[in-house]
Amino acid sequence: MKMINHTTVIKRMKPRLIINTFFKALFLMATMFGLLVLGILLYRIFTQGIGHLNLQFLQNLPSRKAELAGIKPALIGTIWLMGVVTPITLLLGVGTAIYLEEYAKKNRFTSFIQINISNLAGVPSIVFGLLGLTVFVRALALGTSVLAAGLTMSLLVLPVIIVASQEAIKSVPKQLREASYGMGATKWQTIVRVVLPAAIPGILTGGILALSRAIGETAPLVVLGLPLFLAFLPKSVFDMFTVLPMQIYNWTGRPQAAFQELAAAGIIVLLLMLIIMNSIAVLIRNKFHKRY
Amino acid sequence: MIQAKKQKRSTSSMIEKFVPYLLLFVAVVSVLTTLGIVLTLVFETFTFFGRVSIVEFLTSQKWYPFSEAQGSYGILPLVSGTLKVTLIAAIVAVPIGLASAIFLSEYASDKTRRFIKPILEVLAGIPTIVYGFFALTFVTPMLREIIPSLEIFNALSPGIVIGIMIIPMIASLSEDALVSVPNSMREGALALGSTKLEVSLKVVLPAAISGIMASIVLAVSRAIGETMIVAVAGGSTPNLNWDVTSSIQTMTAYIVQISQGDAGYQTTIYYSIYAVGFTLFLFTLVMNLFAQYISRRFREEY
Amino acid sequence: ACGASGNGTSNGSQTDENKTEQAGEENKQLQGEINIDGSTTVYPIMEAVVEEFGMAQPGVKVAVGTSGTGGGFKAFIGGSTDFANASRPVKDEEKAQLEEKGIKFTEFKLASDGLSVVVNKDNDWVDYLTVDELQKMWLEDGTVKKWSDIRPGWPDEEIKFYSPSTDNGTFDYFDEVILEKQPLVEKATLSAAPNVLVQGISGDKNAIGYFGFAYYAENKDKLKVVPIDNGNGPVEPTHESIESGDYSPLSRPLFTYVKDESVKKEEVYEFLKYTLENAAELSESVGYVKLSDEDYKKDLETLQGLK
Amino acid sequence: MVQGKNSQNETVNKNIVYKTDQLNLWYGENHALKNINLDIYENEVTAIIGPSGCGKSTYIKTLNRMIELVPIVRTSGEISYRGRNIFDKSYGVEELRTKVGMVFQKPNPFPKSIYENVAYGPKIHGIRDKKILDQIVEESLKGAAIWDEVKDRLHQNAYGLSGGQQQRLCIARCLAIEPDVILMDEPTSALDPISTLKVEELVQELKKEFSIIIVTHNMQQAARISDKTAFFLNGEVIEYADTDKIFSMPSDKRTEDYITGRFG
Amino acid sequence: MVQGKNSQNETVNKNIVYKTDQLNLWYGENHALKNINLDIYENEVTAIIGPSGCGKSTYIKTLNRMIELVPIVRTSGEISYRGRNIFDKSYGVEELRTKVGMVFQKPNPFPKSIYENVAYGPKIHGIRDKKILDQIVEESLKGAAIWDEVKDRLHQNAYGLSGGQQQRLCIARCLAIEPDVILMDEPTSALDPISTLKVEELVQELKKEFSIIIVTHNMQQAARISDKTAFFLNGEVIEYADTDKIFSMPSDKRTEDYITGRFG
Ligand SMILES: Nc1ncnc2c1ncn2[C@@H]1O[C@H](COP(=O)(O)OP(=O)(O)OP(=O)(O)O)[C@@H](O)[C@H]1O
Ligand SMILES: Nc1ncnc2c1ncn2[C@@H]1O[C@H](COP(=O)(O)OP(=O)(O)OP(=O)(O)O)[C@@H](O)[C@H]1O
Ligand SMILES: [Mg+2]
Ligand SMILES: [Mg+2]
Ligand SMILES: O=P([O-])([O-])[O-]
Repeated sequence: MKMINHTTVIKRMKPRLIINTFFKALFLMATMFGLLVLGILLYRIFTQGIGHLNLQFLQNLPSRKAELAGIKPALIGTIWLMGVVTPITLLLGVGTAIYLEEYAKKNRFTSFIQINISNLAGVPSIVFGLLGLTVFVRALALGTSVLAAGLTMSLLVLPVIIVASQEAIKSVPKQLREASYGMGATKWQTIVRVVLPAAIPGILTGGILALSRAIGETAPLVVLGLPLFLAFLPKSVFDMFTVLPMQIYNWTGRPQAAFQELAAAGIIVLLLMLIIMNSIAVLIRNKFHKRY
Repeated sequence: MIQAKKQKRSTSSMIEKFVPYLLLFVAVVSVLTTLGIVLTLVFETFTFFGRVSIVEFLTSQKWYPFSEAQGSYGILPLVSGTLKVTLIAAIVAVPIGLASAIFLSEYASDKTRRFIKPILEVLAGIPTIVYGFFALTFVTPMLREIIPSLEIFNALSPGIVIGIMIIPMIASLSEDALVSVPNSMREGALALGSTKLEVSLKVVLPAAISGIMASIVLAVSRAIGETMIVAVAGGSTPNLNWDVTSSIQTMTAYIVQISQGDAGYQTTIYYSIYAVGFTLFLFTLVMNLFAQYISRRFREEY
Repeated sequence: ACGASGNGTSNGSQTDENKTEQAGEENKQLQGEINIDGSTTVYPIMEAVVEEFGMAQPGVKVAVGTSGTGGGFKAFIGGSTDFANASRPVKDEEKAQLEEKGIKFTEFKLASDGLSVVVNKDNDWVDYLTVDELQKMWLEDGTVKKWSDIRPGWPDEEIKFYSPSTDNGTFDYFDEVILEKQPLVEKATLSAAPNVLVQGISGDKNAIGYFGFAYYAENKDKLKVVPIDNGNGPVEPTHESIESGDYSPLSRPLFTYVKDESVKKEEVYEFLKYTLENAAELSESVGYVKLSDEDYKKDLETLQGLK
Repeated sequence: MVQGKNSQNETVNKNIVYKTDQLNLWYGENHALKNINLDIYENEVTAIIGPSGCGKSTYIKTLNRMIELVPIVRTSGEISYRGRNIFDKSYGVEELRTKVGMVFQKPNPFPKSIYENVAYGPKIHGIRDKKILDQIVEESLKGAAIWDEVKDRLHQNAYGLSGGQQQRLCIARCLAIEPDVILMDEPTSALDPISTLKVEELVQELKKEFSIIIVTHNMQQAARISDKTAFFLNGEVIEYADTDKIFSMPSDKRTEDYITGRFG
Repeated sequence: MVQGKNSQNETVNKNIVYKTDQLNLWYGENHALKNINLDIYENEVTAIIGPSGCGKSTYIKTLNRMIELVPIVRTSGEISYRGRNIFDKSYGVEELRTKVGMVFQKPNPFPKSIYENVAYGPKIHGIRDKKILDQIVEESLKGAAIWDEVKDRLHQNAYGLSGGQQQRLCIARCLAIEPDVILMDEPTSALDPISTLKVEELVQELKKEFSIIIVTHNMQQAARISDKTAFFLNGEVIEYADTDKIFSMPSDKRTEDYITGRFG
């Protein structure tokens, strides 16, 4: 059978190779597009905001006069929010992960929890805002306090840290557990002394990712009804507060160029915080890089 | 020395018994959260439907909740706003995301991939308010240079920016799916004289299709729920049409608008945000379940 | 004792007297929380007051919301706020609800505003609008409105409406005075945030909208204000025309309502006192028109009575 | 003091540590151990040999009930340790495992310091006193013939050690809980010849104080270090006797075939 | 028509398909092929044998330049296919690979229908005509002796086939591009004995039309099906000759040791 003419096949080779090269270039360009946009975005924000970025900006309260305005309450508020979200998510997230990985039997209920977690991860943040508004702000009468917002945000980022912790716990080798059991350790002792220490880097990385998400979110806080103008610092978790994204949102809404620049400066501060947090995550990952 | 100590374990056995229940309780929090969301939404939505007929909600073509006396509550204009933005986002993100995924998994060297992928993922980590700002102050003015009739608030600009935001989701998850296609498949195709492009498009891509589809569905679900970008750059005019140059309102942006001021507690408007939130929740839930279904049901057989 | 302070016309003398008077209190740093919500029109004044007050009393935490006049009253009725700012007087039904809840309150006038109708900077055809034209424009009648429908010779292009939201006092005021309580065009973009309206109008050549004068004053470079003809020729809202009352019918007073019970708290009392003492200067500084000194003096006396 | 049924040896005077009686074990449907009867004696090294998959690891893991970590496992029959049935409800696994130490095929130190690795066992069993801990760590490391190599770096991470050192550290870790029996599942299969030798010597040393059960793939090793040898095949004990006897004149044809390398 | 240097056979009249000349190959620092000289003849089955890691796969993958998928590979020397150096810049790999088909150790059908698997090659090479495609698919499947087993389920997924059928499908897929040479890297090592037999028969059949180079671990297989055999060791060709000769009187001691199973 000679149905394939090899000379035509070879003649057709050239256009096929050209198409290949063309698409390779196209794919490369598509990849570069994302990087380019990222570059433009950062460049725009930095050139717009850098002029306002000074110590005074960090130390001042917000003001109706752009040149006096600062982000202190927002910055402090963000730190307060982190202070509430971190322990809650770590406790709930790691606890859930330990339960699912170490204790839960493989049954329907367990897989239900698992499916539930992945669905929860896909629920829009604004819906969490509605939950927070109804349950924490109204029903529990916490108002627009640090606590109400912190609880809402904790639930929002819970799936992130659960999944990361599960992965981390899963990756602890079986032999380490066996060694511990072999010495007469109980399950809980094994978990606390062997599994968790070995899983810590993964858990912390997940925690930082979750926290980054929490401090960048705006929508749920808008729904909770955080006040627009706030010129004081919270003293306890029951106080009202504002956070960086809210302050940025507030300034974005003002038409004057000076406030747009303030918004950009606020964004720089927010991005710097995120970069620092993510660098810490990378450092942790590298420092604890799997030794077993 | 140890034998003596070996006896005292009553407290530790208490812990052993107690801990699993405690952890179970903690694990149930995530279920309670879902339950809380569903109950909250259902409850208040129910009140809403006590005042506004569900038929009107689903079929009326007008969303004008501001008049307590003769308001009009048809969700379709808000849905159309959401769909417009989502569609534009998908049109931007799917081709670029897929092309990036193919480039990273099939063409790029290991070093390039390890360098580019994390940078690309930074795009997904930028707070959405930043994108909103970017859409309003950069993308919209730029688009207006090209399309003079573009309104200051429109569907196009936030759509494009959301698209950019979800590129890394598609690129990263699809790349994972492509990379997990065994090399033997590529070798088989290359040994037949295929070019790299033919291998990628005709063999690897189809083999990874379920992972890719799942990544797209997830990204689209994310676009549907995106809030700040549309709230800042999309406007607040619910419209039932396919015009992308004029001001729109999405379901999420509506909730933000009302939350910012118009929601008098226990007015119909107040309850309407729950009805809209519930609709939004259903949309994304269906998408998420769908994504899980395709990635499980159509798991590759190699 | 407070009454004496009202004599000075200039702000300088006021503060001078305050100093001597409050010598004891000045040093005493107050603590506490004050919750304010309501009118976006009043917001610029309040923002200024809070900022200045915050410097003198950093221990007092003042949060200001901008839910609009209606939203502010709802929160006020709900009991969660101490003040409700308003760009219209309290409505009867709101009064009834407050009574029902047993909330006693007092009204204070802060300044006068000229509700400003604005168009895009590039709009070169609108020179002025009569009240009738305004009404024709903004009334919902089922048709698509074009500029050429309003006055022949104007462009054959659709008008884009930007209006405060139904929870805003500004909307109520406009609705009452111009539309005589009939429904407003449904195609309008409604937003409770005046800044969104400013952004919208400044980005849209065919746009028209309205809001408190302060927001126009703040964005003069982006917007064009429309003189209004109420039968006596076109009048532009300016400091003088608002003060003199020539800018009619869109001149209106701005209020804040305080919960009587709250005034018993020292920090609220001091805050309100500070507000009244400085309202003249601060409202002028954001673009509104101050009331007469008599008015402020009367207000301060009323406050004294509440203590 | 009872003569093991399968055991054809003459040492009748030694104490029995483990008595396995009609033990059967299933992984789900897979019948992995069939009717095992085996007596293990005090202060001896008992080697378990057999081809891959014959059930050696399964058996040795049953002795300290580590096998229960596999959820699908079912057993029947009885194993008594020092006269008490280990499957007894009242017998806590933790208690059993503190008396029966285990060393695994791949060295599996914890990702902690050398010191912490050895101190782990005593600590979980409630010893807090720093002095006592120091003492236990030193004794155990000495007992595992690794003290001299690590005494200057006790607080460095255990993963800095070589494979052979890691394995001896694991043995030290096991010694630190002062067990009665030590189970070893192919402890040298991941080690180089020199490290293997060191561990073999150590085993000879340890049997003075402990009873040792060792699984090995390496016939020579079994011959070198063990007192008794059990030959497993397809989940059954084919032959169990003094090591000398097994290697010089096995009574079963299959044992002979395996030992001479005809299969496995 | 040239006598291969290493080849000690008498068939001088056959055409040379592949001529390997002083080929060296490195994976980074690892010198995996050392000075290979080897001539492959037309319409013969050439077997390549040798212990694991000796470079068999590396060599066969070099013949169609699949080796270039490993980025760290460097080569020196020359391989000419039908008189043309395949390392030539102007020689497109795609062109080479359409003439030189390859069958892999593990069957690797595409996750498509049986039909699509076979039609894949012709399609990418520009054949669109449904009729011709049908014909090619049928011929190829017949050529790979699998037509009868799959003719009723051409449009079902290839992963429904057994391992042996999948491997023959891969051979059919390779035949569909009508190659000149077929390279096979342990094509039967993942198959059961019966499937192996079928593939072996097929190879015998195919050599009438194609030149076949086959890597195998299985000495018996090499003896059964090949005309010539090359014995690789540590990246070198130790001996290359007629299969009969290699298996009856190898001239190198190492070849003999390997063939008789003394190592490997
Ligand atoms: N976790 C498990 N789940 C199911 N079956 C298992 C499990 N572990 C072992 N088996 C099965 O039990 C049988 C005995 O396995 P075991 O590990 O005891 O063999 P072994 O003699 O230790 O082999 P090797 O020398 O390879 O370590 C085998 O058939 C094995 O497949
Ligand atoms: N991708 C690779 N990267 C680095 N080294 C490799 C790679 N593939 C093979 N090698 C090395 O090259 C040498 C030859 O390997 P090759 O796979 O050719 O052996 P083989 O004879 O095919 O062995 P087997 O019979 O096990 O398939 C080995 O030392 C191997 O470790
Ligand atoms: Mg084993
Ligand atoms: Mg090979
Ligand atoms: O915000 P308002 O002043 O219009 O109520």
